[in-house]
Amino acid sequence: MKLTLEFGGGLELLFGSVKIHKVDVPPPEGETKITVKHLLFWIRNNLLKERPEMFLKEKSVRPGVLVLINDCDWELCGMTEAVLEEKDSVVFISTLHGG
Amino acid sequence: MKLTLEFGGGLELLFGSVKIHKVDVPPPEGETKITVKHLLFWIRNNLLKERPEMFLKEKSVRPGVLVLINDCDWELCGMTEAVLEEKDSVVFISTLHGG
Amino acid sequence: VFASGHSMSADMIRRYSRQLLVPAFGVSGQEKLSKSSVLVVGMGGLGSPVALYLAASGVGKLGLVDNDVVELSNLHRQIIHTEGFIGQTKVSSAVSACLGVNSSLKVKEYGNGLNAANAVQIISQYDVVVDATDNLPTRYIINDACVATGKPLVSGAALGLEGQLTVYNHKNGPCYRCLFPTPQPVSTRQRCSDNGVLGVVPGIIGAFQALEAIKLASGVGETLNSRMLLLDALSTRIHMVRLRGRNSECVSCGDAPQILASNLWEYDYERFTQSTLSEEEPKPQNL
Amino acid sequence: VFASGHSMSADMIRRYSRQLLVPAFGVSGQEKLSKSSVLVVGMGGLGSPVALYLAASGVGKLGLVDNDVVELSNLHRQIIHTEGFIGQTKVSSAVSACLGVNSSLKVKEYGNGLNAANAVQIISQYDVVVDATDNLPTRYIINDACVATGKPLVSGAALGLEGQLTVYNHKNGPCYRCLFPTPQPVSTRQRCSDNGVLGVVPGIIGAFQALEAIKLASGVGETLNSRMLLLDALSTRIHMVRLRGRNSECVSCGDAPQILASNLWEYDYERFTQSTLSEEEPKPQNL
Ligand SMILES: [Zn+2]
Ligand SMILES: [Zn+2]
Repeated sequence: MKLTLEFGGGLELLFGSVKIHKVDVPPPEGETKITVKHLLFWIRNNLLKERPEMFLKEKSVRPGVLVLINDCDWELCGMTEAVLEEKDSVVFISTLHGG
Repeated sequence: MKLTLEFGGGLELLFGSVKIHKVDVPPPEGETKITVKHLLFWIRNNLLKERPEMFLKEKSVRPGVLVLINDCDWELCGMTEAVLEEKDSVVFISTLHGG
Repeated sequence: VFASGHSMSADMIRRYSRQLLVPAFGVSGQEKLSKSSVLVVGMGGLGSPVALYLAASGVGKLGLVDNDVVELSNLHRQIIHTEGFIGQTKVSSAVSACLGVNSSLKVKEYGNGLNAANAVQIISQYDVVVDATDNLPTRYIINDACVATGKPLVSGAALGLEGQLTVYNHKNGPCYRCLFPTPQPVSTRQRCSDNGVLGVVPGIIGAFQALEAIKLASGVGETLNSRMLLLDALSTRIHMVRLRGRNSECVSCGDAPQILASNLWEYDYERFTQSTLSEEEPKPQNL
Repeated sequence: VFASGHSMSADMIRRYSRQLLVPAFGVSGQEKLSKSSVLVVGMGGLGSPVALYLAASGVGKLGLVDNDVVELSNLHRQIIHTEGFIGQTKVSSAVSACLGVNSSLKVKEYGNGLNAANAVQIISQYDVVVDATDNLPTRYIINDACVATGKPLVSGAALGLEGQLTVYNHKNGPCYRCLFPTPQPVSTRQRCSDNGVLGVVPGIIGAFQALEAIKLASGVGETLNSRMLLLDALSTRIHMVRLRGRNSECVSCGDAPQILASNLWEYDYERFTQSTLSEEEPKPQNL
């Protein structure tokens, strides 16, 4: 499934300082749909270059990270259980507190 | 065909000061597709409250108005001949020069 | 041009004439603004444009909070301060700049900064609060005090080449704790003093914060409640994002809140966030 | 922290330390910026934040153009000017403010404004040009002179509660004339003095203009060439729009241009746009 992933707020540093990643994510063995939970596994195994604890915590994202599916807070679409569709955009952004 | 029209840069004053109009535009007699040219006719006859010369000139928009189809300059999609699709967004914006 | 029945002097009409001419703002927006009060917490990169634009636009009363002094390394982004104020407090420098732009402004300075002990008492005196701070514990204090006293909170942040902006605790939108019930782990945090910031990025976010504060104070337009603006300045890309609503379980704004105006002072924000209220001194820069 | 082999003094390193720490900007971005020059045309609502942020950020040389004097009705949005400068020229007021923020800045003032006779000569001395003016003929003059001398043009505009921003004449993107070959009819035009503007709206657009100018001057990031940002401040909605490319038939930037550095001076811009180079005096405001 073709997805556009975007990392911001410093998270891009974990992904070779590249913010936007066009990826093709296969569904899990024997399934057809892809959930955000599966996407997080896939990112960890295929994209994450270093320090997974900076991004993940207990099968979800770490505190301080907002997840946005098609510019919509994932809390509004089921969080890790949200089902993704072809060409969806998923943004992972760490909250900033600088000023 | 359901379209979202948006007027800005002062053009909204010609449309009751309402910027965003969700409209349902029927295709011309005996046709199925809707071009921007047809949309301009339809706006003139159905939506425009006053002073059409502030918006139109010789079957197109007057100088100083940008037309954007799905956030894309209409020059890139055929101008008045551009064919619209269901749920398209068309923005008409007058250029500003204030500072 | 302007009908009678308003409270504006001839000088005010001259000064604000261009705003009075804006149909959606007009005399009623300006009058409401002139009777409103806004508290700006932080006189740094964000607070500089916020304070200047609020002062210029005709907010009635402006409260300015900061416990820091002006340093040379501030001046690349904190445009309210000038070289002549290096070493003086940021609030006194900001007050001087705001009055220079608009001597009719009522302005109050809070040179001790905001903390759990004084937040409720200070914030309760204002209609709108702007978070222009640079550290996590203060962001939670401001949020909780705004919720406890029922004030909308315009929250901005900037770091590196990115900015974020939203309005918390307004029209059933979320508060800061609804979005971030658990503080970001210390090891993952970035600060302006460690990671830098391009000066104009807080300038953009701060100008947007001033806009949101003016709309809240004047009752005009729609604000960013339940929406967040994300700015990537490196490529000038913007995401406008739809946020969750208020969380009924939130310890701050939920149906059974635990942090109240009466007990906020005893909440240990530094322990909760595992960090201190002031941004650390920057490390010395070596060649 | 910073490797040797650069040209920065200890004071510069202290002043710009937070920008030097930004990985995508860093020492090389700051050095390139400090060797660059930017011309800002118009010291009004847009030019105020543009000039302040460019001065603060460490642009090498700043040229400031305006032929107007500071008035009380400017101060609600033109935050670079203070009450003490009412009656003085906007350029002298702006120079004073910029040097207050950064005394190491080289700044040149052009108090006669820009016109067809001097545009090429002035613009040719700068790397980047910012259009922060308020009238149509000057916008065409600046555009044509930028095209004729090969300079990127950061163009902003604000009126009422709306703003527009783009970069012209850069990376094969369009110029102002490519988008608007025919001037808007006089009867359809709106001015700040007639239609008003909420002060913070040019503040936001101006801050974005400073960002674009800094990226062009430092060679960092992607700018808004072939894109336009449209801001609706009333509801804080933003459109980021894709624009047409350069028009090969354009009389200014096309393959056979008619307006050149050598003949621009004789082009009658006031006649072409049917309006004068200066914004009209505002009508007196009656109660
Ligand atoms: Zn909450
Ligand atoms: Zn052109």
